[in-house]
Amino acid sequence: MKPAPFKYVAPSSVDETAGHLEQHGYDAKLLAGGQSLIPMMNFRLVQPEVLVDLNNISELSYIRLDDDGGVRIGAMTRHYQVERNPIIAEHLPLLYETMPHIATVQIRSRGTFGGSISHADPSAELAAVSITLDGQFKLLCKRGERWVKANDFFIGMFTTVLEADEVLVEARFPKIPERTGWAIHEVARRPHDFAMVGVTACLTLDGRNRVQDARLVYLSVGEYPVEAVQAEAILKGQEPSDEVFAAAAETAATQDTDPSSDIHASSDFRRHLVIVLTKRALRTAFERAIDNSQ
Amino acid sequence: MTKKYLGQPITRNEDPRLLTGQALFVDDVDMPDMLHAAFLRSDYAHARLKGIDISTALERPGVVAVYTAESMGADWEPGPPLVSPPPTVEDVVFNSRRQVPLVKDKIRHVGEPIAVVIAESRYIAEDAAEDILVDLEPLEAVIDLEAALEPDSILIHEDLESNLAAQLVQNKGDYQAAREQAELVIKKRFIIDRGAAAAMENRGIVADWDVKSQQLTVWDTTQAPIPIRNGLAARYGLSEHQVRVIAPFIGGGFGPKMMMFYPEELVIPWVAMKLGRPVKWIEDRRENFYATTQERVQYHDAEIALTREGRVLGISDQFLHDTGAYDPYGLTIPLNTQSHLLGVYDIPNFTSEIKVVFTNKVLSTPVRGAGRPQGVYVIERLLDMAAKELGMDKVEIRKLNFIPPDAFPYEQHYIDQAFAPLIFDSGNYKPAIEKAVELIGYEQFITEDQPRYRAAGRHVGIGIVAFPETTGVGPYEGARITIEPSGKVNVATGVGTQGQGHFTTFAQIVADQVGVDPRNVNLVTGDTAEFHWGTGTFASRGAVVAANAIHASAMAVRKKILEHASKHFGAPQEELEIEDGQVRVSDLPRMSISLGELAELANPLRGAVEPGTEPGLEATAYFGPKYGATAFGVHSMILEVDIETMTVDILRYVIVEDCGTVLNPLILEGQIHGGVSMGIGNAYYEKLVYDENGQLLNASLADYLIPTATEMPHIEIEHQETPSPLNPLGSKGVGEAGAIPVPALFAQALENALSDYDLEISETPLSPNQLYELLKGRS
Amino acid sequence: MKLEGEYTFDGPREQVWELVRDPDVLVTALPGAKSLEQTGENEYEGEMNLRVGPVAGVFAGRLVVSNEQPPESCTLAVEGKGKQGFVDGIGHVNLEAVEDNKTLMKYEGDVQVGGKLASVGQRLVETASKSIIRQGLDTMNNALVARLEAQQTGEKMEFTPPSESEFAVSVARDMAGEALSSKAFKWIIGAVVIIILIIILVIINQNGL
Amino acid sequence: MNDHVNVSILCNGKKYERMVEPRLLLSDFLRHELDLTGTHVGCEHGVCGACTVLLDGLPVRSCLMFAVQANSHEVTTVEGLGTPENLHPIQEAFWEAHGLQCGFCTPGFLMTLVPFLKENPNPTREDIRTAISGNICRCTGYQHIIDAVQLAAEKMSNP
Repeated sequence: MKPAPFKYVAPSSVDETAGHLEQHGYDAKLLAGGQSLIPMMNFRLVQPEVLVDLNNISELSYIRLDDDGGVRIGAMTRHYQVERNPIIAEHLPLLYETMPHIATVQIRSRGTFGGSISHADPSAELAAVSITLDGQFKLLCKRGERWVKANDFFIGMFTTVLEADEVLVEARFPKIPERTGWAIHEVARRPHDFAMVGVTACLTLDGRNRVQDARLVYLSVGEYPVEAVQAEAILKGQEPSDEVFAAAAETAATQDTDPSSDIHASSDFRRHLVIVLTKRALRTAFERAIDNSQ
Repeated sequence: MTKKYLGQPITRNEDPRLLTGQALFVDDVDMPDMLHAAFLRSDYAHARLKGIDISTALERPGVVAVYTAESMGADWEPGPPLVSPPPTVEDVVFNSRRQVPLVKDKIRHVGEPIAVVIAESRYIAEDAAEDILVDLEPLEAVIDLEAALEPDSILIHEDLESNLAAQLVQNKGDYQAAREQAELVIKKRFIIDRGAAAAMENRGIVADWDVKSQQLTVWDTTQAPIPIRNGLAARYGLSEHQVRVIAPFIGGGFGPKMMMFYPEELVIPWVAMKLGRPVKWIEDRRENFYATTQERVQYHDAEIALTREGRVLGISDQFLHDTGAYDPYGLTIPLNTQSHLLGVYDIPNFTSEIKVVFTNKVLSTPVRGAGRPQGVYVIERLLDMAAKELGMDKVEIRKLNFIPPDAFPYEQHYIDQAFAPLIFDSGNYKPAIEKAVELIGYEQFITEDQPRYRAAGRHVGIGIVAFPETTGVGPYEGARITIEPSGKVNVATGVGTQGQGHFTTFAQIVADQVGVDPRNVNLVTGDTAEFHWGTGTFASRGAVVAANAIHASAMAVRKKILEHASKHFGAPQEELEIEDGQVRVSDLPRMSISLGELAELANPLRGAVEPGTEPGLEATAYFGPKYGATAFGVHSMILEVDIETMTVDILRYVIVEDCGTVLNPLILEGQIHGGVSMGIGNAYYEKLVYDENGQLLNASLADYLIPTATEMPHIEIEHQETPSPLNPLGSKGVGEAGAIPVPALFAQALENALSDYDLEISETPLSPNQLYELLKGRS
Repeated sequence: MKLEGEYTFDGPREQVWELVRDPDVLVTALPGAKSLEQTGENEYEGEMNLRVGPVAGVFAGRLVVSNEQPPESCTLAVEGKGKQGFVDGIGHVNLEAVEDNKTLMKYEGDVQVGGKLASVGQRLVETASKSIIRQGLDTMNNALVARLEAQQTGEKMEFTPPSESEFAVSVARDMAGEALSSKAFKWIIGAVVIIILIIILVIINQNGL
Repeated sequence: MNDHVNVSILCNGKKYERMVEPRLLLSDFLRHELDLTGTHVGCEHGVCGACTVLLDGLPVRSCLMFAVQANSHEVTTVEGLGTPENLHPIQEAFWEAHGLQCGFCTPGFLMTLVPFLKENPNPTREDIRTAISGNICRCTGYQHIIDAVQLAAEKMSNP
């Protein structure tokens, strides 16, 4: 299990990186934290011609709070940094609560925010959370830069709107509305494994404690993080109750998601878990929303 | 005999080296000019090999050689059979088909080695392995055990009439008669699936052929260095003294490292001799899933016959055993299963048929437990089902059927895996189960806790099972003990060590006999240049066979010490005492001599040594038990199931263990903990998934789920000591004990937790998905 | 592994089957196809340099088309072989005219994946297959639409194919172009099967990055 | 493709410089280039944790990094912890609590625990279970390891 040979470049700036990508296109592969890429290379499943190592680009590692209460995370910010960051703890509690769910401590030492997003694994927590929190990603290349909503970013398994010459440089999350509660619930064979099913939820209440806005985004039930739009519709405007939550859960499992089977969980079992976890997540989110309304 | 150190929780002599990264493992061996090997392995489970094109691979810079079966010429030969058919049983079918060094004509399992690349680095060797083109004709794979025996099944070994590898029937009493008198008969099918040993260290071999001295030196991650040495010598026409096999520190064995010979064990030394350069091959984790042996697949059709009172009259069990593509281990595993099918119970009538089946899967050889967990699973599950039918308590039905203490040695009247009559040497089961019942609070759980949990909507259940472990089988082990002029004590023995603490327990035994601190006892194991008689570390025999050999030679050295000292002081032996490395005449403190000085006196440079005496303070002795020592234990657990997510949490785990004399409680408990963790894997996490084409679908530690600290409960252990009458130390093996009862226990506790759903579990390992399927539509 | 599903094309059945005829298109319709030759009446062999996500590999592919019943159905047998493993697949494709000029495609297949692909890529095999098939068919449908409109307006229509998946991109590119053919159509289904195994390569149960 | 690159790292306080292939894994670099064989390789896909080392003080899997990425960084391996004569408190605790059997996974556990105990001077058994869940041990069932970590915590809080 040794990787095949490759040409190695380690640019020290984003601009230099864009240059390499422009030159090599699909022959080049970006190396961020490498915690998913390097295992694939060790298995020789991935054999890039050129490896562009982003780890020397210090300008991409930061967590900033904007005046409007939004939060920016540099693409090369590592999981352990997000996990321990007070800005995240205060302003993006859902993300803060999510971090320990990601793999193991050794992986979190190296893995990066941008790397996980760009890899677009349907089981990755950060991809789902980014949609739940209305995130946007800044993509950059020699041709210029563009912002893409997390919701539009993922288009297939391991497939995103990133063009061959583009690199994701920053994620931005808007301020979370008042009276909002959140939750992440997962079921994995072992806590640090990929979840068989996971859900990240946000619930925003109006003045009369009715659901003003709801977000339900799932892991491991589709080609990419799946937002349960129809289930959200059922929740909106409703007075939160176990009945409403159950109805939403049912819809999420039958209308919004189409999970596949693997050796750990059948499609049927996954649908079941979607129902279970949706109810649990909505309850947690609701309680927190109430607390945050005090 | 004084027992100053034996039985004490002494910390291990070997640890400081292991803790600081200074212990030598095979992959740490580095030699000038060393080459590296990578094997090309089959992607197909069953195929005809029609051609191999190695030309491109040979052109790659850094590649030294590429070998195929053809290149090996006359040296190409299947591995030797490890076990012959049992001579004492009639009508035995036994078709011995052994693994080959490199595939010549037919591929029989995924991962079977087709060619080996030798290069300047492992990286280059792997590059070149990808250059090799293989032309093969895929054949339908034989996976299911029953389908494999259908008359129209495609044959894995075409010279045979069927895929039947072996068949054997054993009887005790008259089961049919018992069945006719029985008031209750329950028939069930049980399915046990595959698991891997998955030692943290993968296998590895470094071989070096020294042309000048004509010496072959092999570092091998084996549990059996001496047989490997003798086998290599025989295979390659060398004298046994031209071959030195070293099993240094081994990163876990658990059985598969006992297998002989792995293809790589035949090929790498051959290549080293051919090229006259040292060659290293280190198995990687993916290879470990295809190239290292596995175990446990059996289908059982079992029947239990009882009286209304719950007395078991007889057991019948026809079972299929999956040996994989070859059967070097013959009937060892299924015979072990048969030996445990009657558990710790006095069951007069028994009939059992074994059918060993070839399949297009990785070879099956003993993995920690070695057939025992399957046998225990069947008998304990049958008892649970019977208890349910009869409305009996699970503890009561077991107590009622235990072999009584006065019945030992208890003859089972059929043979064990060593082809010797199966005899349980000693045991005392009732106090063990009563202790366990008390420790876990069985009564209180049933009467108070469980109803309370139920009321709170929680699904919490309890389980309790008993099991025997046949251990410490022959043939023999030996040891040589030398007291050096420095006063240091040197011990050499043949068994390899894979973490069982031999460096320490063996030192404790010697320390007591020759009156030194265990820290001053230096043990050399697993180096055939140091000691070359013995078989290996397997079947939980180290603490029985090797330990008693060490004890015997320690006694012999003690005798020499006393003889020399008594001559030296002119005092009778009875008046001498050995302590702290000194021999003293009691009550005369001034009359004292150190063992070192005595050793020098015993090996004079001038003068005469009396006829009939041997020089030095050294002795070699051997020990071979009459038959195995049978350990036993009772495990009990309380677990909680989340019936929505199917996650299971083990709240308590209690063990009452009896493995005879305890040599070192610290090490003993460590052995049990490790066994239980593998057992928990076999119950709910670890399952090798083969698809219908013989593809292994989870050949990585990401998909093959070994329990980590978050899955393991805290284990409470209580010891009971029923010494074995068969050896002076009274010890019994324990290496595999922990793993044996867990799947049966887990199933019982799960059924108990979900009693409102009236589940019946007859399969292991389970998974959340399977549990979901079982629960679906029940309420 | 069993694969089955339905897909609705926004065009009449004849047009869809039309979309499917000339073997030469394959070289361009398949991502990085290096060579492709017709080795028998309904038999094609080619070498493809496939890339999906981070994964790339050279795969020798063979496709056999049988029971062809224009414009309704055919059977496709595909073999792909590369360093990382192999895949053998057989698939049945059925086209059915449905209301407002649309065409319902039903496909079902059985795919056998072997080697590294099978052993370490298990976690998301099925999802990967679905993903690839959907992307491939979406792309074709976009192409179909573009083409239909091109026929009406006489000028070529632009459409944005999914990015990154070079498969989708290049297929789309060629579909939008003039040379559209039935074999291309079949090859895409065939390619889907081959690409499944490429995609599988991507998948290893590892978190982070 | 195979142009060698310069790797100069500070390992266990000692400076090393080597020219290596970019594809050389850090684990192989430490073991075979620097002959620091205490770091063990168990899976090479980032699951078993045996190859855990400290990179600038953080626990990382040395099989999931290329040696070149450690260039001008600081690496600590088990050899940098203590010697048989002078064990690190965590090593002492593992010895006393019998926290190892075959010892193959042990260096990975030790290197994971060094930073953990810095951050968590007196962890609960549950904390410890989570902290070591990225390290697989096949021998001990983890119980004596957890005992050892608690013992180490005591040793380190009142040395």
